[in-house]
Amino acid sequence: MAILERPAIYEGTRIPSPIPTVLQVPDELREGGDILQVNFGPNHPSTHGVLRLIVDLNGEEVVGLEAVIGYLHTGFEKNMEQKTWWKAITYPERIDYVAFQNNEYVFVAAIEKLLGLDIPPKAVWMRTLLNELNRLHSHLVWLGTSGLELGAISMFWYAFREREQILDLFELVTGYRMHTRYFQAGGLAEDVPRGFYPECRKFVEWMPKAIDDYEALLSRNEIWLERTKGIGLLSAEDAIALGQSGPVLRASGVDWDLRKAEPYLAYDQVDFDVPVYPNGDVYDRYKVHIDEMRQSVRIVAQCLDVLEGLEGEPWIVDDRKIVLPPREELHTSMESLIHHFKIVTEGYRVPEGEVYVAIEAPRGEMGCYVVSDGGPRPWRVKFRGTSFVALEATATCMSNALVADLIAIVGSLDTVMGEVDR
Amino acid sequence: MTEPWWISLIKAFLIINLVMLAFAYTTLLERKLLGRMQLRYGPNRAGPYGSLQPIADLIKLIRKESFFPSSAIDLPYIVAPVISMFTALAAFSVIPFGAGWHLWHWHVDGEIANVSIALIVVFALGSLGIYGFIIGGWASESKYSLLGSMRTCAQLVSYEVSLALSVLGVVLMAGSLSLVDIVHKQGTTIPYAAPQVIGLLCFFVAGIAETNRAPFDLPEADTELVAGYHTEYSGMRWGLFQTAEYINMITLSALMVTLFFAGWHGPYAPLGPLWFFLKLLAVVSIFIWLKATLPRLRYDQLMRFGWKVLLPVATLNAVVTAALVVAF
Amino acid sequence: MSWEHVPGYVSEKEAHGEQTVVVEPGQLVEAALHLRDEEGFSFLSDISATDYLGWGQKGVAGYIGTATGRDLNRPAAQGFQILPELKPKRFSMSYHLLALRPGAPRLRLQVWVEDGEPVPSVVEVWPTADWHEREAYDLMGIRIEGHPNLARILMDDDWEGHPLRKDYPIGGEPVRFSSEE
Amino acid sequence: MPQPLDTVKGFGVTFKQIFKKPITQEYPEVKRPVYPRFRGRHRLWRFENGLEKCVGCSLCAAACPADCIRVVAAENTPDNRISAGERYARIYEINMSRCIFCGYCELACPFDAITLGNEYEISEYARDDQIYTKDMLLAPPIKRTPVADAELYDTPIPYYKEHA
Repeated sequence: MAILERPAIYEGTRIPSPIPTVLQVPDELREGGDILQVNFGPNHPSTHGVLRLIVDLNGEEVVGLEAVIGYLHTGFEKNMEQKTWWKAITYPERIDYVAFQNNEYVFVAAIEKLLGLDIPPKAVWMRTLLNELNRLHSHLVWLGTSGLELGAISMFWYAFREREQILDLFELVTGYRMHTRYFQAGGLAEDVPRGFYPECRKFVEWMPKAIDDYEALLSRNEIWLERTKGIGLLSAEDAIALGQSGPVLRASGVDWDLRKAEPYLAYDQVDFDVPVYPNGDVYDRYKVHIDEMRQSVRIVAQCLDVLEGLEGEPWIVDDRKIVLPPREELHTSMESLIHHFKIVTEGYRVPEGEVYVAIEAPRGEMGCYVVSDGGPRPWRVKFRGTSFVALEATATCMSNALVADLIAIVGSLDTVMGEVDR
Repeated sequence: MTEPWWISLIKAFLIINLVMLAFAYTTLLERKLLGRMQLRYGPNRAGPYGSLQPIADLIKLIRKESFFPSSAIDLPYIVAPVISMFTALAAFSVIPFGAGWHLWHWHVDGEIANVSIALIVVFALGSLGIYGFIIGGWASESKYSLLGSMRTCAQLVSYEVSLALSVLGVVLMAGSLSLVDIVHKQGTTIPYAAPQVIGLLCFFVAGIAETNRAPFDLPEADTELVAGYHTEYSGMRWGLFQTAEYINMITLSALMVTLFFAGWHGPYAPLGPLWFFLKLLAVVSIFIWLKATLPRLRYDQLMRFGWKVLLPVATLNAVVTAALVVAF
Repeated sequence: MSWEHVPGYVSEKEAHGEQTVVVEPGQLVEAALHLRDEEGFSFLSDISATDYLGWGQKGVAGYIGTATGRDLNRPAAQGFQILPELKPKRFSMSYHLLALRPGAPRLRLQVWVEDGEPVPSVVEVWPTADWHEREAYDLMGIRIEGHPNLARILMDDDWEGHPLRKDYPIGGEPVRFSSEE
Repeated sequence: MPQPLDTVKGFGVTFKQIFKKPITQEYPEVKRPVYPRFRGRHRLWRFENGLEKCVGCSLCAAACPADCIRVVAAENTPDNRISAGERYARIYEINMSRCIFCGYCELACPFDAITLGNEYEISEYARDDQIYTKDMLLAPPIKRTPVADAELYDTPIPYYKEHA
């Protein structure tokens, strides 16, 4: 890890004390009586769902801030304890509904780590590809909504144009546009259809042009620069202390990407760069997102090259204890039918133990802590919600911010409330 | 050669309705054009190509409940949209849209009222209309509305100055405050857009701010203040605010056409109002194009820009023009 | 690598390529400071509280027969059952640490507590622990001591009980089907 | 340093879109073909001789993560033969408002009796209308959705799709 040299603008950012997540109004201001307390959310156009920000305003300036979460708490972790491992795979996708494939992967990877499974290369490369497509999808949603929040309304539509194409690709391969359940313990649920590769190639060729358009619209736009440069500063030290990860950390000048640091899937076999920017402001977070999109396209192209040579290879391990038997065997083999019944009704068993698996999801380190008692159900599943941690930084980023910056900053932290509240 | 009062009355009635119609179809134009710029069709369900959409919107707004917050201050809350609407409509009365015609033995002017201080009338009515926005936001007793109304107040007052200063050059060159004279003068020389290009830019920027259009739509910044001063309004009361805003935009565009683009003058003189209309359409489209492209400014940047950039430039433009006019 | 020099050291374990160090709850902050300053674990990924009530008591059904034969040495593959190893206390708090250096070493710092036993707060060590600890308190009922703002975070302020505990009733909405019996 | 020219570039981006065909689809008139793997409304299948494929084993209900399937089985009798097996599903219901369309039921079904079709227009005005009974599931769907080339975009691995 290398921390880029930080520019001088960092003077003044510090984590509030004693509560790191709450910006408290200074007493002398509070006594002045000019503080207007405004409730941003839980229903507000730009709080990414149901985030509630209690904001103390001194005129237009934000002097106090507390983020209140929990409005979307659905108890995924408790629910998953009641389901078999197999059925529980459908849950993590719905936690961060913008990065569904990454979330699904992190849970499946935890199961596989406990089981000690090695998955076939086709599944490895396909998972890499889909994870990167999903990163593109997530960044596009981020870009579109952030543009919308800062008033660049057309950005939203352009970003969603490409997002649609990605969702179409997901529909093609997995059968569903968002919550795909395509990754199963041991590999993929189904083989990759023949028509996927040319469709995906088309997208890979189109996407860089679209990114050029986004950059033409925003990157050098004077108003966009005014709105984002020097806003929401977060120094490298503060970002690490606050547990920030992903684009937020990289925009603060920390060269840290789990895909490089502890490579999983096929990330050690593909060629890509990690964009790092030193300033830690909203503009740098925007640049990191844009550059990561370009890198993702590169990775997808490389995955396609490999996958096209893997035609006809198995896509899931041949382990009858964990994987459903091939369908044609159900009609011929009694053993297979029994396995089928056992896996569906009781589920497979996962050895006792606890693991923590972390991957680089679009928003940063997505962790999954799983405890198994050796039974067919998880004993405990805990997700490290990246957005949950990202929101902790709002109070630190918010020094010297105006109301309009508040929107830009919360947007730039890229939070998905489903993941925050879980 | 003055026209009888009843012709003015008929004309006023016609123009009010025309302006309302123009407003209705400006909303449609905006939605269509924005739609095409954003890769979608825009409204296309009501009538052929969505041409009846404004009518449908009107019916919807009238039928909708006009919500009245219990904490709102009754009279100002109800009167505010009316004030805005009235001033917006009244300002259009001095805009000339044609050269004037002879019908039978009566003379018909190309504007409703030929006032010798027309420009001042427009600005005065515009300033008055701001009260509607301010009072409306304040009387809603909502924090978002209050913030929006504060922003309106500061923004419109600041940009009003630059707006007035930016047209000084034109006034000096024409030597008159009457819009009719200014247009006539441009017919004999060239449109003032050429010599007054800086004035035009200042006028345009200040005009965007004055009419709360993107990228200066801070008073109603929907992603920050929800909808600013009209957060608590609904139904036709909200509709009146919306009408006022759009008519302000049309008036401003009309003023721009009049002051800088030679008003109704065009290649074939009898088609005067048509040229006027086409120029108006072009200016309004540019307003919409801006909205599709630019992000929103921040409040302090807006104020800084207004006082530190726009005002000095507009002043300088006026001074230089004055010097040149005196010199030659 | 041995972790015996960590203050409050109780035991250590390596499984699935992950290292776990168990420390005394009373010396958690010292251990955390040591790990952060001396060992470079400057990044706290996650804090997970787990309730082990009823651990190893549930009857488990066996899984029979395979097409490819059975591997008795793999618990997942059947045939033989082992009851899980018993845990020292009811709750575990796992602090997943990460050092931002090549190789990305990770460490699980763990403390074990009974119901009501306090766990000192590590907010002073890693500010990011703020919400994680509030979540552990809210959903698991772990008493965090010295936290500056220990309030519920995901549930309502007046919520009763701690929903992720194993003894918390599950409840749920019955699924609607037609009235046909 | 302000660079007004770069700002102007953005206007070109928005302007050139006017001449492109909009990408939105005018939905009720135009229905985009779904890919063959798309998981939509469920269907129960019969054999060609009219007997139902479902034997009421409840495996789909067991596999459902959302618990939205209810199966009540009954015995076939010689004068009332409904399915090809020993038993049949006397009641087979799916609560569509709970279904998450994960497709586990079709993976679980050993007889290829239930599959997820391609129809996605399954909204109703009342929640009770979302409870699909066996008759509704057995009948072919009323609203058809066009499907893209199955040869290209699907693999015949799910056996039932070849034989459906």
